[in-house]
Amino acid sequence: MSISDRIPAGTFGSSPPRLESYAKVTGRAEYTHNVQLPNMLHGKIFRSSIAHGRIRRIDVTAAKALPGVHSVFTAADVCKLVPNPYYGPAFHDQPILALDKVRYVGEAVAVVLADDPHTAEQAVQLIVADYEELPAVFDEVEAVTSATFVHDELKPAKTFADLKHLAGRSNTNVIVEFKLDRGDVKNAWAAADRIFEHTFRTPMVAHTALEPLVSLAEMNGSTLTIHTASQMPSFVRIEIARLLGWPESRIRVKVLHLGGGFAAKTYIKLEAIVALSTLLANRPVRIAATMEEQAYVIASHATTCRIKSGVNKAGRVIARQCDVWWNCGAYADVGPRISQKSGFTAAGPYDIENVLIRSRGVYTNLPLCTGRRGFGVPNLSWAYESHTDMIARDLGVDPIEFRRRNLLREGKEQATGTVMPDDSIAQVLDRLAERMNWSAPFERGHGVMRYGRGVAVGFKAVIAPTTSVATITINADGSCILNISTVDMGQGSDTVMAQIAAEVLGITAQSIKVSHPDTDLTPYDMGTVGSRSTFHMGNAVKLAAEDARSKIEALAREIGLTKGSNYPWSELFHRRYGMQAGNIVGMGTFIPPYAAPSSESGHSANVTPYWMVGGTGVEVEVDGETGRVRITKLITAADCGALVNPRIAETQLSGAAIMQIGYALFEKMDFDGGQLTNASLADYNIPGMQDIPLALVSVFVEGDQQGGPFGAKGLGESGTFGVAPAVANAIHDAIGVRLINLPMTAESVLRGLHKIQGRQWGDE
Amino acid sequence: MPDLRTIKFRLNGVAVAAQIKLYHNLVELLQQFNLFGARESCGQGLCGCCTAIVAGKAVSGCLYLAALVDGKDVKTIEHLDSCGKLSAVQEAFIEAGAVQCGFCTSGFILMTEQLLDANPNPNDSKIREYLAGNLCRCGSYPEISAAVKIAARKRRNVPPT
Amino acid sequence: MDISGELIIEAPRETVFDRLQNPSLFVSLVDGVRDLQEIDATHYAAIFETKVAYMRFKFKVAVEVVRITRPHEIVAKIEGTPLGIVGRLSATTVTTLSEVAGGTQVKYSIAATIAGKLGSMGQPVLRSKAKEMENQFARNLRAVFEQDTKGLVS
Amino acid sequence: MIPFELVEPETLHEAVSLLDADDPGVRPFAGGTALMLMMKAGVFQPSRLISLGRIEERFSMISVGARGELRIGAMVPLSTLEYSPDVQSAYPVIADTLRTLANIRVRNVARVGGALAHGDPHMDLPPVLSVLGAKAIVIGPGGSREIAVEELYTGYYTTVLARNELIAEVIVPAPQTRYAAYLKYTTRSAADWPALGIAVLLDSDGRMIRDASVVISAATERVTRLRHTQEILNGKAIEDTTLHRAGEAAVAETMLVADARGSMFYKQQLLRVCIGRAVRMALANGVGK
Repeated sequence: MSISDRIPAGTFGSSPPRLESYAKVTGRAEYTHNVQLPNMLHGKIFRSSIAHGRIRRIDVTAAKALPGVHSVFTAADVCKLVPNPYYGPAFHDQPILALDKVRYVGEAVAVVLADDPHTAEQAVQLIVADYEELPAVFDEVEAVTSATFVHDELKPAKTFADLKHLAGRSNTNVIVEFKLDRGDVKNAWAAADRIFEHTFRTPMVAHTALEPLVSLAEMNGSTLTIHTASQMPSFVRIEIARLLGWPESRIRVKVLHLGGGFAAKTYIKLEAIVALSTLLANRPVRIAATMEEQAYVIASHATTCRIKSGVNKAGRVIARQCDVWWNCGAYADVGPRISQKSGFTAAGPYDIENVLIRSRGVYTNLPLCTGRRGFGVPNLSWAYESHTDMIARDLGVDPIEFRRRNLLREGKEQATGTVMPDDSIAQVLDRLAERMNWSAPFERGHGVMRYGRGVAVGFKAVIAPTTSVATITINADGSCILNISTVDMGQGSDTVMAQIAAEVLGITAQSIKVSHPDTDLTPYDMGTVGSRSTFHMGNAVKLAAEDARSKIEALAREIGLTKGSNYPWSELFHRRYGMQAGNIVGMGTFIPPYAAPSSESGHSANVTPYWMVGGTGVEVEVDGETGRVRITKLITAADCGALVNPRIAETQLSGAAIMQIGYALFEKMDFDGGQLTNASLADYNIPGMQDIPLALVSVFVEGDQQGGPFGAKGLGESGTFGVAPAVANAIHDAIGVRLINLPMTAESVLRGLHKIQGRQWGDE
Repeated sequence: MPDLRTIKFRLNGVAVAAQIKLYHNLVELLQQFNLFGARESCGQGLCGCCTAIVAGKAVSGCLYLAALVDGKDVKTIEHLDSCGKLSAVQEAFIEAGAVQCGFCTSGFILMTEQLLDANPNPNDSKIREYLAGNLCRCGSYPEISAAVKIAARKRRNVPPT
Repeated sequence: MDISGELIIEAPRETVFDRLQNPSLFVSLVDGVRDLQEIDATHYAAIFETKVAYMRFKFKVAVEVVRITRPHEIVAKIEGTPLGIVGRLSATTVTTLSEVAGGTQVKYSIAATIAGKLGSMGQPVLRSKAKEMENQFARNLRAVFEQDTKGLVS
Repeated sequence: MIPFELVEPETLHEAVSLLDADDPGVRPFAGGTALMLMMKAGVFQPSRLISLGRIEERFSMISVGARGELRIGAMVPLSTLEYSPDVQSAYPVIADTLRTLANIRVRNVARVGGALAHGDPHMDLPPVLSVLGAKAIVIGPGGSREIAVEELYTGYYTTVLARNELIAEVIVPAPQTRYAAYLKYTTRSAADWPALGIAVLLDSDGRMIRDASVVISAATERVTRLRHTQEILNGKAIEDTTLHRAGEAAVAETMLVADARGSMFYKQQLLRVCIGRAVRMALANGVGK
């Protein structure tokens, strides 16, 4: 480490092992799951067993009387400290503990604190709640016209200009409606040669991060410290401070490694309950959800998406209308943002002159929802890429050829009016076609086993505008600490950020220590979500490292060194301060340019700092007698910008695809009258080793991302866009069955086969 | 209290004693010793995050009563590098990039150690069959398969291909 | 889960109806129901406890008599909150009585859903349990009227 | 979990004496994997668990008896059974079944006796041991009795075993030169519980089917022998029409249970198709030693 001209460490673009590899393979990596606080109590939550009702009475007497129980709290206790106990990122609609009403099965109603979790659990079973049951609404389309209202009025957070007008609106379940109008769809229908219309549905799904949600809190002097498995330490601090009416500085949020996130650990989950429990009990408290409870805390949207397209004689889509209903569950959480941001791309990665999009977030009496590795895009790509294939096959045009005719190419305006800056969509499709050997004949089989192949591409706007701040501290011995609030939840951000800083400073990534997020020490970051970190925090880190570098150079000048002097950094400090003393702190803040879409037309000249483009090609084997589908080959191609760490990038693409295999084939939260019936991994299956194809390939479309740090960008979700529709397209290719609802279970395939063969299916 | 019990067992090679409640499972027992490498996730013995080795065999710690390790030999992921050096399997997991969030990693590594003890050179189908009972939500399965093969070569002293 | 069945009781329809609309008698016919409390004329609460093999399921049950059409139909809604587990048992029972040669035909159908933690394990288990309970109910009901008859004779 | 008592008797007879015919809260605990799940779910709250881990060593042994029969102690872990040379050579269908039964950690802990006594119809071993004609030796306070494995089950989680009886040993008749297979069909993830399990055992000269034994599980409330299906298969040529007819017969004679893994109609389709597949699989597996 010297001050001379940068020694190219060659760190950027190489694949050093993750910084925390050693800790993880020895079982010693630090997770919030492991945190034990002295004298702590264990909290367990009593949850609503009805979908919708007014709380008449909660009897906690027996629970309180159980030996080992310290206390039991309900909303009445919470209100003593927080008179208006509602929180949420876009709407302040979710109470810390259910107040007056419960709105879904599993909602937190009371919390028991005890010496050990077993006692707390036992006490929870002694609580009796008496409700006046109300009618409930579960379906996102029905909820729009239902006379049952989940909330009495809408309560948008005052911080968002675009939501302000919704305040106080009542007699509606529609939280927000994003509208986009481009061209003139109505007239275009008349000009179309063919019109296609289909409705697609996706079920509510679970994240099932293997480290279930866990939060702890303790008072240290006048500071409330919250240890939490969260992707958003800065948000947690701001929101808890707001609830308590405290300055941000009195809330300290610490995050260790996360055992998976996938968006489940965003905004406020257990943090508000654990914070209030700690304050009310005056003892440190730990609340850990079980895998089962996790499904009651957060799920991911069910959607209905109706798409109508007009196609001209040349096989060009000239008009498209998309109606999307997002089942947000009982509380808005980030649903309004998903309805909007994903709404931008609901018409797919195509160059369509006339587009009309209506994307509505809707309240229902189901668990609240957030994105799941893709911020809603997989829900939409399921629709538009199935629809696109259906049109192509109906027109007798090869599905790849049909897409090529219609793709959104470099320089063309996307539906919002934002110009597509490059040709990455076409490149992704080309690479898929190439790796699928698409032009070669394909054997579909004649016997029981049939074979098919399919592709799908999708794209996504990043959540914007958002801010990241980084500092980098150079110690007097020349060692280096990167302070960021980006959370490493398995995506490898610690390593990638160290690589970016190392590239600037001319040192190795391994020589940089990346601190865990700690809001007392690490600066603000919007959150580790939506594949934003490499671009946003990466830029902040680059700026911070450049700042540190220029300060080192200034220090060198100050002590009279000439440019090109090759002194170790430690020597600079020693000369300046007479001993091993002092620090250099570099700082960087990044917020990309962004223009908010018009609330009238949905138009914006710059709706996203960058696009994420990804596609999937699959080959499947379909058992014509049982309907069972096996994916035999899966190719993911994505626009990856300049690769910081190719190995991590590859794992991100394949990992995203593997999660979507479950989404495509069997993942679904089953509800019966609002009751979740498969809240455990025995009943809610996720993909295991035997479910993934041996042929699993990731293909990078590389190129410098404009504005990205050294041309880098995020890619954690790009592998999710194409899997489900590609599988649907391949199933159709194999046996002619078109599925429009996820998941594509063996039974639904066989039922479809019976249908096209004109055979009776049971009593249907 | 009748549900309290003192047990004695060997933990990572050392004779230890612990006071437990009868309903404690093995994961809760290990936490008393500040061992967090085995972690309860699904709570149903399906994901393998809580894997520990009891009497030489892999078990799901979340389904194993702590009281029943009395007198037995228990090993956890933390014993693998007790000599200060990573095992071949641990090295292979790093080399193959088979670690993402890491929550499932201890389980996969312990299962791989067992697999290679029984079958020093497993093919893809044997690897998949053996590790089918461990789940990785990050989807590191391809890298984990690769790691098993690298580890198998390392253990047999076959140079990497 | 739908359960239905029928049986013939050797008694006049009015008599059978009177018997069946008496909640405490009705409850006594269902194995495992205890602590019946009358809240008002159409609402009742009770504890329902049942065992399948060595597993115990315990519910706090609220019964609402939705409709009584004398002398041929009783519709009741039953909501059971399992004590200890998030989940719910809901059932609607329709009992119809018609006059047939030799007595009264009692037809009943129960549409029940079980959810929550019980769902996965509970659904099939309680389905087979329900069948067992149904048989028991029919036996108990017959026994009541047989006793009546005996009572009359003696 | 609420507190309970744990006792660890050193003999099987002592274990039997500690059981309680009247108290469902007293349960024997062999490997305990299934019971732990029930306890964690809150559907089983034990008052006393009788751990069988310390009973006589002989109940953890596998041996071959005088008439060539396989004798499996009830406390033999499933993985020991899986890797037993006697099983692998003479009863490959048992070893094959075990390879995909739950997962290796469960197989290391779960015991043969527990796997039979639990009574969950989704389990793989009961149908396989049923077609093989295995018997359970059951010990109770009044002595021992012999029960055919297929006669053990009366419904979901319910068996003919009294609360104070324990399975001590399982006896599988001497291997015959017959064809056997267990077809486990999962409809969601590969590691899911089966939607349908079919165990078949049959004899054949390569042309005709003889002495077919067909037992199904998972889709039914309990392990169920398909007698009419067996009749359809017996004495018929191995050809598609026979297998189709057998599939139809199977559907006609079985009451299938719908669940999250498939509707009743779907499971009927599965059964219709899989009977033939199981027969073909048995023939392809060849005969044991």
